[in-house]
Amino acid sequence: MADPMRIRASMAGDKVEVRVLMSHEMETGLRKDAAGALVPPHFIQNVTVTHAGKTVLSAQWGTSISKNPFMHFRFKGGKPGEKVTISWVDNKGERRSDEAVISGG
Amino acid sequence: MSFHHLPAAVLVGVLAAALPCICVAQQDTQKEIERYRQLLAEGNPADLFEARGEELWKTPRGPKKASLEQCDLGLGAGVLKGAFAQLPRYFADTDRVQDLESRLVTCRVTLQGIDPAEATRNPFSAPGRPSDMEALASFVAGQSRGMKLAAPLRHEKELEAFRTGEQLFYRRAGPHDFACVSCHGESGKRIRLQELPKLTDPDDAQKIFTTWPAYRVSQGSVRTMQHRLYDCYWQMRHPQMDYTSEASIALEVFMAKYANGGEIQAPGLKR
Amino acid sequence: MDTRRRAVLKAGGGTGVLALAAAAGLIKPGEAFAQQWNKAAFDTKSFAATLKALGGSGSTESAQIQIIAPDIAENGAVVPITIESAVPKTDTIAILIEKNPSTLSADFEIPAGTDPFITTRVKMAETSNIYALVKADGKYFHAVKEIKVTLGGCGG
Amino acid sequence: MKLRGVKFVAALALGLAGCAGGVSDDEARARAEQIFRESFTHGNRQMAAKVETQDEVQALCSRYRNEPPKDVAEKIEREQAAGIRYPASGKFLGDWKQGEKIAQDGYGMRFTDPDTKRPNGGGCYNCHRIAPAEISYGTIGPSLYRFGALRGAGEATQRYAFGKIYDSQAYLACSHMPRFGHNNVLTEEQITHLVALLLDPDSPVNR
Repeated sequence: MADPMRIRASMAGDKVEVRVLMSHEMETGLRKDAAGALVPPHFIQNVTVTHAGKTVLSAQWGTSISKNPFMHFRFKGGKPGEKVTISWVDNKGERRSDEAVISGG
Repeated sequence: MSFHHLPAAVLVGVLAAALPCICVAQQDTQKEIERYRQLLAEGNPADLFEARGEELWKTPRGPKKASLEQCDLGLGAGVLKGAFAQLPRYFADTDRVQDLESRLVTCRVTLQGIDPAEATRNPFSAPGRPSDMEALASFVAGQSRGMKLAAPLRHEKELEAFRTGEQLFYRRAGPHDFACVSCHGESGKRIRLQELPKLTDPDDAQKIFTTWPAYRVSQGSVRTMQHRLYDCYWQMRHPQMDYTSEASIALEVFMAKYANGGEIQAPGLKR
Repeated sequence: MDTRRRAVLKAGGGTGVLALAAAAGLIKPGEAFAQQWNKAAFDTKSFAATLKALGGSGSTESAQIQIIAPDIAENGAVVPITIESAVPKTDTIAILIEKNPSTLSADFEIPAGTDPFITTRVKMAETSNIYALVKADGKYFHAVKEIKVTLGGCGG
Repeated sequence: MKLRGVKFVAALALGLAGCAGGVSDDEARARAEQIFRESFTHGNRQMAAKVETQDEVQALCSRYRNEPPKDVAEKIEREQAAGIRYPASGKFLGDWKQGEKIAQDGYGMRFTDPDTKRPNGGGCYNCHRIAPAEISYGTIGPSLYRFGALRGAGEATQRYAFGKIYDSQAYLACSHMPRFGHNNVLTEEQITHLVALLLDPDSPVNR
C-alpha cells in the first residue's frame, strides 16, 4: 500500500490553504526498465478533496503529473480544528485516503 | 487581484512575469533556474521519505524484533536530536570512523539482528523498489535541521581519515583523468547549468554539504551522501564505489572539515 | 495486513503538524470516487483535439488567466506550474502540454467557494507550449506559455 | 602568475596539516592508495584495475594537485605532445553537424554504459559554451563560442584544435580536460568533427 500523504492545511485569512504531497510512482507506461522492457503505466487518475461532507476540489490526472505529486489550492468555509480529507485512486484501483486538521493562520 | 495568499517565491515569480518580456538572454538563464528552484521549494517530496523513515525507525524489525530507537549515533543510545550534526565520527565499539549510513547499518545489524549483506543490499532505490536507507537517512538528518554541522575531527582516526580523504580528493584516474577536484576545485563554475561547490572553500562547502541527503527531482527520490559519491565516481568513469566504503567515509570527513559550521538544511531539494 | 494496519495507525501519531493517516478501509462508500476518468480526453494529442474531447468547440485567449511557471525548467521530470483564473464563474482548469505524448495533463473541477487557483507539477518530454484551459459559464478560455526544458547535469 | 603567492601559502598550510595528521605525505598517499583499492571491490574487475593504477601523468598531477613545478610541467607537455597522432590524411576538418552531436553526448565508459557499439560522446557542453543555441552549458572550461571566427580557420589553428582535444596536457600540464585521443575516448574521425564544429565558417559557433 502506498505511504501516507503529507497534508498541511492552515488558515490564511478567511480561506483554508492546503498543500499536499502524495507518494506515488506516476509511471507513464513509456519508460523502459533495465532489461529494456516497457514498465506498465501506473498513475493516479482521480483526486478528491472533501471538507465537512462537501467536495472542495476534484481532479482527473493523466500520466504527466510528476512522481510524488504535489498540489496546492485554497477554499473558503473551513475553520481551525476541522478536517480536510484527500483521497486518490489510481489506474490499478489502488487507493489512499488521508486527513489533516486545519491549523490556525 | 490580491497576492497575499501566495508564498513569497510565487509572488516574486508573478512580479517577474509582469516585467516586459524579453527573450531569454544568457545571463537570465541562471535567474530562471533559480526561480524554478524557488517554485519547487514550496513542497519537498523528501517529507514523504522523512515520514517513512520515522516509521521504520520506530517499528520493531529483524530477527531480534527490535526498533532502531536505541541506536547510538554518537551522542549515546537513543539520542537522535543533533546526532547527524556530529557525523562522521569515530565509534569505539566498531573501532571505525562512520558516517550516518554506515552507522545505520551497524545499528540494523547489532540491534535488529539483520544480516550485514541484507542491511546493505538495496541502499539506492529504483522506481518501484524503495530503499529503507534513503528513508532512514532522511529522518535522522531531519532531526538535526537548523543545527550547525560540527563533525569532531579530533580522534586520531578521524584525523587519519581526513588525510586519506584529502589524498583521494586530488587523485586522478580513469580514461578521463578525473579527480574530485576536477569539478570541485573552483567556485562559481558549473557543469551544464548545475553550479559546482568548491569543496575546500568553507563558504561553498557549508552551503552544500549540509543539504544532503536531498530529494533529487531528476531521480525522483531522496539520494544520500553515499549516493552522491557513488554517482560522482560513476561520472568519473570509475567502477561502482562500495557502499559505506572506507574511501567514501574518508572523503566525507575531508568535506565535513570545510563544511563545519554550516547550518543543516537536510533533507534538501535538488535537480 | 498487520504491518499495514500498524503503519497506518502509527503515522497518525507521527510528526504531529502534518498528515494524519486513515486506513484505506475507512473511506466511506459513496465519497469514494463516483467520478469518471475521461479516457478519450487523456488520449488526445493536440490542443484542438483535447478541447473537443472535453466538450468545447472553440476557446478564446484570455489575459484573465495567469500561468506562473519558470521560463526554463532544469529538469523536465518536475516542472512547477501555478494557474490562476480571474474569469468569472471558472468551473474547471485544465493543463495541456502541447508536445507531450498525451496533451492533457490534468483537469481540475473548482466548486463554488474554492479559489480558481491551482499549483501542481508536471512532466515535460521536451521544450513546449503549455496551455491553461479554463471552462467558465459553459465557455472555454485559455492562456499559453512556453517552457524550455534543459539538460541540467552531465547528461546521457 | 598572481597565483604563485597563493600557492606558496597553500603549500605551507598543507605542510602544517601534514604535521597534524601525524604522517608524511608519502605515507598518507600509500595509505590512501590501499584504502582506494579496498573501496571498489564489487564492480567490474577490469575497470577497477584500470583506475587502481595511475599513469605517470595522473600520478604526477595528483601529487602536485594539478600545479606541477615548472620542470615537471614541461616534461609532461613535451611527452604528451610527442604522443599526438595527427591524421595521416592531413585532413583536420570533419563534419560540424556530427561534431555538435558528439559535443552534446555524454555517453560512454561509465559502468552503466555496456553498449560498446555505441560510440563515446565528448560531453563538451558539460564544461564549455559552444554553439549559442545550447543554453545549458558548463563553465569549467573557457567559452568556445566564435572560436573559429576569432582565431581564423587556418592550418595552424586546425592543428592546434585537433591536438588540444587529442591531448590537452600537451599544451597545459595537469589541465582538467580529458585527453580524448590519448586515452582512446574519441576516435581520430570524431575529433575532426569537433574541430569542424569549432572552426568551420558554416558551424553555428562562427555564424
